[in-house]
Amino acid sequence: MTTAAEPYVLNIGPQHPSTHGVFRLRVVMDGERIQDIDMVVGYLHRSMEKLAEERTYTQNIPFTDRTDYLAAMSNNLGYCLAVERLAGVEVPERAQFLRVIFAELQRLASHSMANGTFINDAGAWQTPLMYMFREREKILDLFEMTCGARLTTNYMRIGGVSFDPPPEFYPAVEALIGELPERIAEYTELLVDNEILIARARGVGVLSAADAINGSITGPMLRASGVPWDLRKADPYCAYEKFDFEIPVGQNGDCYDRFMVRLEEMRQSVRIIRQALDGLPSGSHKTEIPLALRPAPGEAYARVEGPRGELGFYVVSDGGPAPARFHIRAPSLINLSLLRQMAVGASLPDAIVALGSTDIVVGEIDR
Amino acid sequence: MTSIGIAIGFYALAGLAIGSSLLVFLTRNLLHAVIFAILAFIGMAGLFVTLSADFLAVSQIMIYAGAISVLLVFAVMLTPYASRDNGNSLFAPAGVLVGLGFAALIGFIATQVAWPAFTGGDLEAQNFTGTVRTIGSALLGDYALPFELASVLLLAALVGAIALVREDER
Amino acid sequence: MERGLPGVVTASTDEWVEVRPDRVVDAMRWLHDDAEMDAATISNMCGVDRYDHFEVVYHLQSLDLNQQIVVKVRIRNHEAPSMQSAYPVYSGALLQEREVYDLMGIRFEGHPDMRRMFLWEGYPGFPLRKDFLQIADHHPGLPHFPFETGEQER
Amino acid sequence: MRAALDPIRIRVPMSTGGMIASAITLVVLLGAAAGVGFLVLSGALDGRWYDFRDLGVGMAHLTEWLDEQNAGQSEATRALLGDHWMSWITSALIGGIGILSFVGGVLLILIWVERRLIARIQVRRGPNRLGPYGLLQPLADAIKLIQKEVLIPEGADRFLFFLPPILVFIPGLLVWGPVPWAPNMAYLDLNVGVLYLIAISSLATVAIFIAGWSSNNHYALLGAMRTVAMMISYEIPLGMALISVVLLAGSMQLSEIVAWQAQHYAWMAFLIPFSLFTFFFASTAELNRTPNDIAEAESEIVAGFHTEYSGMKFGLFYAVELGNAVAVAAFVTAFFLGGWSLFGLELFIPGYIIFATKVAAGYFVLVWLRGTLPRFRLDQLMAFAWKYLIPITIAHTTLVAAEVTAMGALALPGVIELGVVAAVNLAFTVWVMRRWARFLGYRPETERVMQPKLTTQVGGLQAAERMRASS
Repeated sequence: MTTAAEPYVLNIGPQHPSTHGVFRLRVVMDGERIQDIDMVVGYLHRSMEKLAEERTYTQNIPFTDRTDYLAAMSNNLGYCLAVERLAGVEVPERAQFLRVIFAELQRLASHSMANGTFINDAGAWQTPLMYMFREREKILDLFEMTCGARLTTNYMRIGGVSFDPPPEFYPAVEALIGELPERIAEYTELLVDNEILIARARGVGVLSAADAINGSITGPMLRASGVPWDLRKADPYCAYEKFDFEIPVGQNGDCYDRFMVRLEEMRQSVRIIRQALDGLPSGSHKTEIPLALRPAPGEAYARVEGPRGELGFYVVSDGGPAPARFHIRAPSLINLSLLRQMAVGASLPDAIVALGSTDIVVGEIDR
Repeated sequence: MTSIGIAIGFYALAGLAIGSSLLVFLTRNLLHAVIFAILAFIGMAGLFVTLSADFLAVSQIMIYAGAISVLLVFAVMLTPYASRDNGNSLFAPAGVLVGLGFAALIGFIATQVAWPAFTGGDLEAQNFTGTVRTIGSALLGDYALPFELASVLLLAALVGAIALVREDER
Repeated sequence: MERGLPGVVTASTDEWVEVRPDRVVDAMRWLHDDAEMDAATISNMCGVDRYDHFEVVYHLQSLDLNQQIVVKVRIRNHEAPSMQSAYPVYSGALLQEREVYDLMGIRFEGHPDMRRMFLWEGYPGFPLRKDFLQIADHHPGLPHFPFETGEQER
Repeated sequence: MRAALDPIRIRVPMSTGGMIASAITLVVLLGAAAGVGFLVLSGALDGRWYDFRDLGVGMAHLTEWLDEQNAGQSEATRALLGDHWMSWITSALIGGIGILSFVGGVLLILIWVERRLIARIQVRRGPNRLGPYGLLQPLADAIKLIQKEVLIPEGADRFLFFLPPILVFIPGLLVWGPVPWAPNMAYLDLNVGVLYLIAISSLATVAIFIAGWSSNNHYALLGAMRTVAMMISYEIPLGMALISVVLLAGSMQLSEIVAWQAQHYAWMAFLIPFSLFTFFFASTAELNRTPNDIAEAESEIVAGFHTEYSGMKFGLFYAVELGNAVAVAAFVTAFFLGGWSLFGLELFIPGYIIFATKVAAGYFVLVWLRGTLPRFRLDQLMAFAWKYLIPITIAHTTLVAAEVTAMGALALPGVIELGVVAAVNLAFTVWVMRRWARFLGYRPETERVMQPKLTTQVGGLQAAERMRASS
């Protein structure tokens, strides 16, 4: 004799503490076990790809801020790289280094946020999140110091960056990267050996290397699955080939590995920033480009290793002042391709932890 | 010390117990019935308090109002394909008959058994510190065998229930 | 570049190959399995409206060989475009193809879950098409720079 | 620059006036302490009505006086109402009002304390705008909650939806009855106090279940199911932990348990640390507090059983939860931390102040846990309760019973036998705790290396397999 419970539909979101935005999961559940999961997105869809077709290339940079609002610098950078590739613009070396510094600072900020919210989803009542906010806050202060904005920075320009950092920027960033290793050690102490976290995250949401590759998973999730793939090494842009850093690779592909990979990447980012600051060349921070930039008809795909994965920009020009097609390869969205594989058969808390470990940003999913 | 307070308490609690028992089968909603059943249990516990049977009163609350009521709620929730109300049932006449039979039986016992009263004299003079010690020594002394038999019976029921609901491993 | 599978390639340059829309799965599978190509993952896919036809661009990536393969599919039918889905080969195409369908209106045959994604079922039109919302004498795109005429382009 | 980036570290130095005021306060406090010490040592306080070390003494004087008044009443009145009705009603009223005002006041303060403490743990400031140090914040919250509309969701069972906030509040107050504040200061000093506590705390289960069920909300139902599962599971280890206490103290009366600890100068926490752990852990499960707050796991099921409650109904749930947390701290104090006793200091310091201090310490631990730990999963907690905690507590209870029997048989001097008991139980606890992680499925010896490996070579599947093979 068995007692069969009837499955029911649970709507997680659009307003839910752990969907990190307006994002909805329709979950068919049998008790606490998930039978089917379907995501409903589009609550934040602003049709940026269409809007971009009516703006000049430079006017489009602010749009890229507002896709992934936790990693605006990386988005700026990817877009500018695409347009530079399309129009054949050379970027001075100082600008390359500055771009690296800010992209890595952004990665630090974004990974802090990702790890903090992940642990929050695992149930720690906001404490790790607040700790990681503390560091993120300082990084945002640095952004504000340099370009006046904290979140939607709009800092990179086609051909360079918009401003040279002010003189007080350098001691501040020195102080920050001086104390960051200490801070990361603090997180390690607080979280890494926490048996509750291990019990919650190990073996949860496992993706094998083959599945992750086939499912177009990129970024820390792919690396956590054991694939040593990092665009900063594989397809170096800016000046990444000049820096010495390593790719952290997880072993089980579970949520815990994703957390650990992000933590290790923060350490590596500190290393890169240190090297970039030491080797920062003098010179111009920007190539002057014609305001009326009309690239020749053609197409360009440029990608950067964003905090969430491969952040690609596909820009097609028809010779006009605005891109004929502007497509963003959004890692947040594509990393969710295998959500069903991670969640079905798991229990609800596991699915929430798996979702938290994919580190989605709804602005980027919906664009 | 049969003061008026005890009398008031007895009638209030008896009224509570009887009234909620009536509501248990008068109300149409099964979960409402469970709530009233809990109230009846609490009334019974109160009656035990008026008899200075503190251990029994507390056990009544712990086991009936705390545990059995959850069991009832689960039974209501887990019964598939049953509407959650006290609908018409084929067994209503039979139920009435059985209920009346039980009432008659309990009435018979209550009136016919010569209840032995405690005749030991003043309790406080004998350093009587509550019913716990008395019941405990009775259960593990004179009545150890029935006590153990009851627990074995419950254990058998538990194992049987698990065996029934266990899914096939193959 | 595509000699292993005759009759599929319709055009090619150094940078990209173009395959027939009804043979996409074959082409993808060949690219995925061939040891020299080793296109392990779809890194990006995107639809482009070229006014008279659609182009779907796949950026395939080989991780072990670290090379990028660009596959284009040209769909001549502008009214009801459809092509084969790459989902049987790449599970990563699941959401990307849904996105292209939602915004560009290209149906992918063989996709398990072809629904609108960002917009709701029944939304009129596909926003990223160039003929979406054709207003009198307004043409899609930015014809000239704002300062070239001295007025704000609307 | 660093200070500007790090506002939380700014310290304002104390002003001269503040220093003088603190010095004066210190001197006054020291003088008062010396005066009290003199009074106590001279024996001028013992048992007098103004013996404020134990409000129960004054209360006894009052009831005595009232009984005298009662005896002076007419025969008819006494026949109708009894000999002690005045003292009974008066003591019931005073005690009830005392407990109510303590619980109410403590709730208002502890909301603030919890928020400030958590804020401190989280490098924030916490409420600091309303009133001095933000002390009026809970009051403002309460006013806001009272003003809010109480929504009843569509399809909810209105009668059952209305009941639970009241039903959980009643046991939330009743548990405060047997708390022994001082040697003679307990409102409801039942001789089945321990059982009473378990019975009362089990009453809330049904109320919570009804709350979740009647809301007509899946989150609420999930939360209710989780709560019921947890409460039923963890009541058993909780009861077992208390049985050890009862066995050692030889009484179920809370005041006697505390008196036993005071008399032997041995807190139960030293004698049976494992029971302390079990009681505390099971209590966090019953209280829905971290790490066992799965019943209202915010990131999973929003707010659990009270998702649909708004306004003051939510306020009642919230208040009961806080009140129960304080009550658990109080019972940890009474059962394990020696209650009002503090190794002789209770002669000088009022017992209820010692008690309240210990309660505050216990509550601080609860807040600390909440600010630090992530949350378990439901199946992990259930498996932990049924597979590990219950068998181990049964074994532990048997061990304690054997010790008590041996103590009774051997009749060694108290210090020696209690010392041996403490050592044996401590060894047991340490042995269990060292294997704790294994119960949760974490095996350090077979775990693969947790740190991610570092490489500079990029690659795909083949590289991944190479890396796996190299480990």
